[in-house]
Amino acid sequence: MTALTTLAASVHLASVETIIAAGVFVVLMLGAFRGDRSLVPLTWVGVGILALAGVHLAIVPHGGATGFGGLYIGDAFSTFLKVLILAGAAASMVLALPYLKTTSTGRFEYPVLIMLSALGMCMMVSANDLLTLYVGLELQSLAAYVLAAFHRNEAKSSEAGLKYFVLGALASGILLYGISLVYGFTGTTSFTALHGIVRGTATADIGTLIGLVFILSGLAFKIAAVPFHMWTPDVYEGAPTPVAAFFAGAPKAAALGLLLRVAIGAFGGMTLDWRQIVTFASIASMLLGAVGAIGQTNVKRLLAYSSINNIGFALIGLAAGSREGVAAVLFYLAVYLVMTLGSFLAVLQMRGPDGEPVETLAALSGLSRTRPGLAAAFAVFMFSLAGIPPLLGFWPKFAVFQAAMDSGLYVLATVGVVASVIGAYYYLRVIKSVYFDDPAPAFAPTDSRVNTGLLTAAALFCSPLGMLAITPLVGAATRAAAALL
Amino acid sequence: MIGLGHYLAVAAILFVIGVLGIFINRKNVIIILMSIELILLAVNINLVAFSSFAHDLVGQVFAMFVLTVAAAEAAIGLAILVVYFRNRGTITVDDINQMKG
Amino acid sequence: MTFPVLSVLVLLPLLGAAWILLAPGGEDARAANARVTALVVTLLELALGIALWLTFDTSTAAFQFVERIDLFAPFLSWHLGIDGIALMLIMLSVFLMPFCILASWQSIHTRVPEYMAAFLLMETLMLGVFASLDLFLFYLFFEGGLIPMYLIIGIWGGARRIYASYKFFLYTLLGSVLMLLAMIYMVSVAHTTDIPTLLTFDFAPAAQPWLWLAFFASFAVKMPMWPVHTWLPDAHVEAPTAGSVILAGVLLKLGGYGFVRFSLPMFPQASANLVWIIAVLSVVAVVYTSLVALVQTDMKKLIAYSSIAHMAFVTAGLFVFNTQGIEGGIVMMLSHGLVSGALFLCVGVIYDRLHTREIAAYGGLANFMPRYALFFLLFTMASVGLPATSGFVAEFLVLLGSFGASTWLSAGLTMGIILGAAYMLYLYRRVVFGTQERKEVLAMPDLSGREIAILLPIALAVLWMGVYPTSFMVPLRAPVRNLLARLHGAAPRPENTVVATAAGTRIALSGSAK
Amino acid sequence: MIQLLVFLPLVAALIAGLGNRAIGDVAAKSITTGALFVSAALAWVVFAGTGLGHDAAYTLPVLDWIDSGDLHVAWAFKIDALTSVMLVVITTVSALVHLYSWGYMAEDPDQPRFFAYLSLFTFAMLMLVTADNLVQMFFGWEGVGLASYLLIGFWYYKPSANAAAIKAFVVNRVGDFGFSLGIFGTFLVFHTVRLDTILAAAPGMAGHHLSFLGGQVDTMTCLCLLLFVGAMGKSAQLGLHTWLPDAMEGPTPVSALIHAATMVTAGVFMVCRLSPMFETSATALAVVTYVGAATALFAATVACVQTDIKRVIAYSTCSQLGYMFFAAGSGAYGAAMFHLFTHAFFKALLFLGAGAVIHSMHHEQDMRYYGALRKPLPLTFAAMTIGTLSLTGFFFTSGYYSKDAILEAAFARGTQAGTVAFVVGAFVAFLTSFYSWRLAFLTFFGPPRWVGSEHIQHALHGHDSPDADPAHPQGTEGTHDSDAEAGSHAPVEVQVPTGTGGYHPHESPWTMLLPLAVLSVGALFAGAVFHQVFLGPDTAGAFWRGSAVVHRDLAEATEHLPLWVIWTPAVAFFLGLGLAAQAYLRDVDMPARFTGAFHGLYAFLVHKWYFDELYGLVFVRGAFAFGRLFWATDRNVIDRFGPDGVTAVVGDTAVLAKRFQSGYVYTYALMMLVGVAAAATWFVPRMFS
Amino acid sequence: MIAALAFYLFAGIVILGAAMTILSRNPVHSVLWLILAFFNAAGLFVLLGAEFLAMILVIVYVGAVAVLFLFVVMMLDVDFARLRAGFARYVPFGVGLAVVLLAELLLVLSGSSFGVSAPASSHAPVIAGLTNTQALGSLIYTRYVFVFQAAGMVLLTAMVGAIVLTHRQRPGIRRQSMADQSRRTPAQATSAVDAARGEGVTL
Repeated sequence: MTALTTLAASVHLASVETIIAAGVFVVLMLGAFRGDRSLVPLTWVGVGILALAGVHLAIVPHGGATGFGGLYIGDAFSTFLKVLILAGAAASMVLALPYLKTTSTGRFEYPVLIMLSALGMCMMVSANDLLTLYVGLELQSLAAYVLAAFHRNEAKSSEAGLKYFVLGALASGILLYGISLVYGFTGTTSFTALHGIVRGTATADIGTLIGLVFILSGLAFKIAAVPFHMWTPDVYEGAPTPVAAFFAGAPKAAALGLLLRVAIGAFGGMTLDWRQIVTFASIASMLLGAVGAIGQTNVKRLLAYSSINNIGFALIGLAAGSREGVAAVLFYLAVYLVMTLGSFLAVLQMRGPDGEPVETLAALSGLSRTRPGLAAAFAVFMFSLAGIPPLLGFWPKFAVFQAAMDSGLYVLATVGVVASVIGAYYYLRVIKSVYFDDPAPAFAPTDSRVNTGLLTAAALFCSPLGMLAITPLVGAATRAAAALL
Repeated sequence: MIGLGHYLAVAAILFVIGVLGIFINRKNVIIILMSIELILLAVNINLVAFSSFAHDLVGQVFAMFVLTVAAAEAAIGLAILVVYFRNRGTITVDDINQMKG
Repeated sequence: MTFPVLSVLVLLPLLGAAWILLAPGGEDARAANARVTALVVTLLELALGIALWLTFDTSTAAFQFVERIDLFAPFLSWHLGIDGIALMLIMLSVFLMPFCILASWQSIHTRVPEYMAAFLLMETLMLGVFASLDLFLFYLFFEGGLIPMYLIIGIWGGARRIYASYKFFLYTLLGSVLMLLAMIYMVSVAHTTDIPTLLTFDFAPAAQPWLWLAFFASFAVKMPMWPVHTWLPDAHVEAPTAGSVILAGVLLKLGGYGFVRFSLPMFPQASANLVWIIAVLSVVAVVYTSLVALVQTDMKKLIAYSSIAHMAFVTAGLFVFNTQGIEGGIVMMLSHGLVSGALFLCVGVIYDRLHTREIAAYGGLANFMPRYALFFLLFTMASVGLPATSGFVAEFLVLLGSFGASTWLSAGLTMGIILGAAYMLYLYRRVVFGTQERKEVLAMPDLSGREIAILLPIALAVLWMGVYPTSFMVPLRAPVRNLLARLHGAAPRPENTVVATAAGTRIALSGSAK
Repeated sequence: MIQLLVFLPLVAALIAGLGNRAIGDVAAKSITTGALFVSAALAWVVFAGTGLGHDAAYTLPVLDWIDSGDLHVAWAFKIDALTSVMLVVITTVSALVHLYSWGYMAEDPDQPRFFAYLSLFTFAMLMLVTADNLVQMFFGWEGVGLASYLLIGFWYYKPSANAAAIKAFVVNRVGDFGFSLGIFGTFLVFHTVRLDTILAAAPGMAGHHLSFLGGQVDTMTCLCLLLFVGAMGKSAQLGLHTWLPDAMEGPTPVSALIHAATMVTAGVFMVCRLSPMFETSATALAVVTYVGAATALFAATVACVQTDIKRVIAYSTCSQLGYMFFAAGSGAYGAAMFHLFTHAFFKALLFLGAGAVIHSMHHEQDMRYYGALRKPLPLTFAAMTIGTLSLTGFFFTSGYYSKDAILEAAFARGTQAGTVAFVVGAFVAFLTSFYSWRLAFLTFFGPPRWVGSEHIQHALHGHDSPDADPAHPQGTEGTHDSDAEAGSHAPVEVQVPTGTGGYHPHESPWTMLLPLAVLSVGALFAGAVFHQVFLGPDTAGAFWRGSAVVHRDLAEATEHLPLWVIWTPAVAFFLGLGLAAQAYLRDVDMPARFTGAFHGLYAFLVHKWYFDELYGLVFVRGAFAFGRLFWATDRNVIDRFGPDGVTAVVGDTAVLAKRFQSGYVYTYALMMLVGVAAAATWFVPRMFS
Repeated sequence: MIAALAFYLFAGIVILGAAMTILSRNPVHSVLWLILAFFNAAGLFVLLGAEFLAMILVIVYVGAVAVLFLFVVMMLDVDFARLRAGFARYVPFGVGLAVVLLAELLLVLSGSSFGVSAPASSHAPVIAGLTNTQALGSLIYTRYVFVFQAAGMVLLTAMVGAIVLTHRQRPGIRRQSMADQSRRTPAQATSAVDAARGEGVTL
């Protein structure tokens, strides 16, 4: 009886995952019987399920309660990230519809796989044990590999899937090896226990440290931090655009959340050690992301480098290792999610006369003449990603720099701002194409009210108006950070 | 007597071989997939060894899940490989660079 | 609650811009609407500015018309307020804006609504900079100004506009992000973003040089000081006329304003210790850029280089740590704002007619454009600092102040005055004097009513400031006194110390006086 | 009254200038000329009161100007004897020049502008002399510079005029460099720019030291010398004189007004005005003396070989200014001012006379193409002769009194500088006599040589009707190009063909002759009338009343000089006259023989001691060379290693990064391995610690 | 002693198999080497007392995964002749790096104290009297039920993924439709033909 009560409590704690898992079956069954024609209703069913799970977020305890024998934790931190994940996943499902319809990829498995991935991500951010972490991560990744190759008649798409898979599996291997070392050297896989053990030791045990290095490397792959970033441009370019949008958003949030959980939650006692790695990865990501983007002619590749670049900035907050730093990272993630989804939404609007996707930067030339609204949206997203005030994208950068300065990481912060200038260069290139150049042939008009609405909402959010969201967002991020630290 | 270190050494060697296997050959993607299996095997040996010497079953539980996931991974990997092959008619590693730069 | 005049001042152009962008109608109707709206808004702003000036209390250094809403406490408040220095710079901005709009009335015919909206946005941001009393609010406005200017140069600029716009954007961005870090540090130490509080906060002497240098990076680029000046000639040359006017007239002043508002009062020790950087760079800039200006073949480039030289006077003046220098520096900002703005407008006038900025293409304008020649002459003379023009008052005060600080500085800057006369007169000679044979040049009509309406008020202002600068200097007195009090004790030892004799007359004695 | 006196020309200038073609030539001319005559009348009233009468000196504040910290500058008029002398000179000459210009500029299409400039100049000059503080003096200083610039460049379509105008402005700026530094130093030392306070406090500062450009220097010497640099610029003293001859590109009335009577004497005025300051520094006075003497000598030597009538007079002016300076340097401020006063009359007279000749000769300025003009131009000849007599110091003319006073004062001073100045001055007096008479003989005597003149030919064949000219402004004045200097390189004293070419010069209209008459009176009698007032040992103190330092002992010493000193100027006069008569009336081949024999010396003089060449090389070419160098530096150094360089590096890195992103899975995997291994290696040393 | 011998035997073959897996030119051989390695790894597991995992390894890996590999290798029908031999340019560097990494790992593993001496932190100690299989089973279905379910989702993902990627609707293929089969009536399937005797019918 007691066991059942405990189990029931745990299931209640994990009701988000439960709902999504159940939802997966619902959609899968409906899809299996109704076929691909019902993609649109199924997508909305999936969105509804994610929304339902989101509603449950408000109901389930998030005061730091653990469940399933300590494998699972529901706290403000996981809740914050789950909101991002669910929103990102839901948006990725919706924004894909026009694309799926026009590119013969309109199959009902798309929402299913997104939901499975979301399920994995939710597990990741709620992980309180290396095992949960691993399985969640794999669940997310496997779905993602499939999604990358989703456009199976397209060579680029399958190449993206293949690259993503091979390297992802290697990363998993590295991660697992690290896990095994940590397990061996500490005797436990539980974060709670690890936290106690690591804090207890005066100087970090070298074995644990090497294990941590491997774990961080594995996770760095998921967030595409340099030098584990190289898959990103290829996969973003090859994967169907909505999938790339999905990759750039929710999984980044989940993986970075996981990284925070591991680095600060479990290995908070070793901050001084892993800070060096994170600092390096941060600097390298910022610089390489910026530099790599400069020569790009494909908008999706450019956005891939942009995501590398942005992760570098987010890592500054992690390197700070403080509560402010964590809050800054979470704030960064929230804003970044909107910016990147918005950017991809804008890219999805780029369609040739026959509705086929167009991805070259050159096609954006003179967009401000042919599609002023879309051009303005591009400008907002680019300036925002570049972190130019007063656009919203400035504030998360500001927050991570502030955290770094508070932690005394002056050099890192300085390198960061310099990198932000280099980064601004390629964002300006996009704006230059859009505003300064002579018009290229106009894109086919959009036929999706929903996407237009989403795009407008994202642009408004990233505009200075979005500053209204700062207070609640930062508040929530700070509470979430407090749960971790 | 054979100690924990011996098993770990074997696992470490296997791990490195697996990693090497990923970038040492330019021939066949399938070999890369097999290398991944080797890496996972190394991990499993580690986990089981630790588990056994610590008299703690968590490692073995972990290893079991790793096996499970690895199986799923292999399935998906092969599926992607098949799709790729259908598109390109080749699985030569050297040819997989349509996207670069 | 009193009337939030500063908020209205800052936000009104934004509303105007929104209306311009959202207004319905065909292309021509929207363009017409944009022009009229922009003009009305900028004139309203001017009226508001005048009202502000008239009601301003010049007897105190305290910030006035203060408004405060804690938007995103603790790191950003909508906190506005002005002192005399800010007031005068606001006046400069609102004064120049209508002329920018008028100057673009006909010369801009593509994407008029966007253009006018960009200018109004620009105005909001500029005024915001001067009116901000919150550190990060200031930064927001300061940095935000890059966006409209980038678009203005990039969309409506000349042939190399892309290069120029990039250079402008990235150069200034690099400077300001370093300042941002310093600001973050300051806030983390002082626990406030409130500028009035920070003005009296004593930062650790060890941290001051770094903070000072970070701010310097931003303001030096913005000014621009040698050797980080190279973006300016490019930006000026490529920008449309009104863009150049705003760039030279107001945007460059942001750097000077920053020095007065931040560097000097917040880091007095560092300012005193690092003043040699400013002095050396200023002197080099004056001589160097003046010589470069001498050999220019492009009118705008020449004036751009002269701007750099003049802004070097500003920096030199602000950092001599005496009343004349600082007031002179500020007056120089005002004067240069008017004069260089007017000079760019003058260039614009003939550019609109002939569509070239090559000096060699002109000549002999005095013969068939006498009114133009007169205005151009006046502004040229103001630029070279002829007494009774605003330029003289500014240069004189700066040089006078600098003499006490360092005779080397003073002598170096005075060299610039000589060269200034040379290149400006050389320009004037080549454009206005001489003979003209080419038909298309000879066909150029003299100033139109609209153009006179643009240039005349500026000319009057230049003369007013030259003959009776007291009107403009009265508001500066209290803030400058306050600033000097703040700097007291930190100021570097002047080259010549001054002591009072027993007789009560104050005379100067050197260290080796008997 | 003073306000009216000073501002009337400004108002007139504004009306004429802004009204320009709208109000028409006659209105503009009438307004400006009328205003000037009113001003002149007022000036004589002031002179009668404050100078000759016994009205106290006073200061009349008008408006606050610059008020910053302890700096208080106001627009104010300081009226004392010194000022009143200057007021008289300025307004009188200016009024006459205005009148003269009615005739001289009658054919010019831009008359309103010309008169506006003239009046504007007068206003600035009045502001200069009435300044009660150094800054206002500087205002006037620069204001006259501007007017001078505008007037020299009045014929803006002439490249030479433009070049001369810029040169005048820029060289004056160099002088102002010193002046302004002097003002700054003065303010630093005295904490005020008000003349009264400064002059009162100046003696107390003697012996103090000041740090200037890294060295400790005597305060007053430093300040005086800096201020004197300003005076050198404005008064065309050696080193900063190069603009004055070129300024002859301007219309001749301008030369008379600005470059003879008023503006160029501003430096002398300044030194006299600041005489209490200069008195505190013997070094400064010595420098002033030497510079003055050197200038006098230099200019006189060059004047001997010039062929352009206006340039001869210009160098003469330069030379006379040297006199004034060494007078001032000798402490004889009264003598300096007196020479200034008389010089204004006879030099203006000479210029206007020359203008009349030029006018008659259809803008031919080269004396070689003159000759025999005394017959067709008797009145002009008379006026010019009077001017020449006065300039050369013929007995009892104005110049006689003032020049004698200067030479005597220099000798009486007894210092080394004074003695040198006396010797030089005496020699220069000889040269003055020579070149002045040379001018007179070449112009008015000998056979007519008009046929060789292009201007005359032009007038005879090209444009018979002078009325046709305005449409084509080129014809208004000579095309002598100061840049080309073509005439100077060929032997100047070549024989040109003689003959009238059928040309008939006419005497000028009354508007031109009337001023000549008035000035002739001044040139003849001003010295006799006023020399006792200005210079007398007993009367001078009462006249100047402290507005300039008067050394009573010096004045008395001049009464008791050796006889040879007193007779020296007269001897010099006759020697010069005799030589000129010999060379240009009797033995007309002598100049050619002379130039052949002393070719080096001749070339040196013709090239004006090579100052222009030197400056052109060092400053003009130097500035342009450095300008180009720095401009290239902007692009090739600053941009290349700055923004463009960074961009290029970033771009190259981008290319590298792009290439490294090879697309191959194994590259990516290797990179990951590198990452892991590097991180692990980073921590491995930890094991051994 | 025997245990030691067995260890070295198994370990040696595992390493050999692994090495040959990545070095064989023929992918089929590679798979076979891999299978060998797995078998011997299972042997190591047995030595470590993890019998259940050893069995799983053999059954799942050798029985399913490795065979799947073999199947795919055969199915893709890769033209082996076309596969270029040789290594990438920077393989020496890569190998060097790998060796360094290996050395570091061995260094770390040999010199440190393991957390095995901290049984207090153990969540799942080995319980005396239970077989390995029983012990694992009792853990998986209780404490690790959440992960167990999640693993199920992973497998589901793999299934969905594999299907969505590789399953093709071939136009020429007839599929069984049970509903159609059930609905089929004799009238549809048969027709009564009045056949003339000795002449047959033409259908």
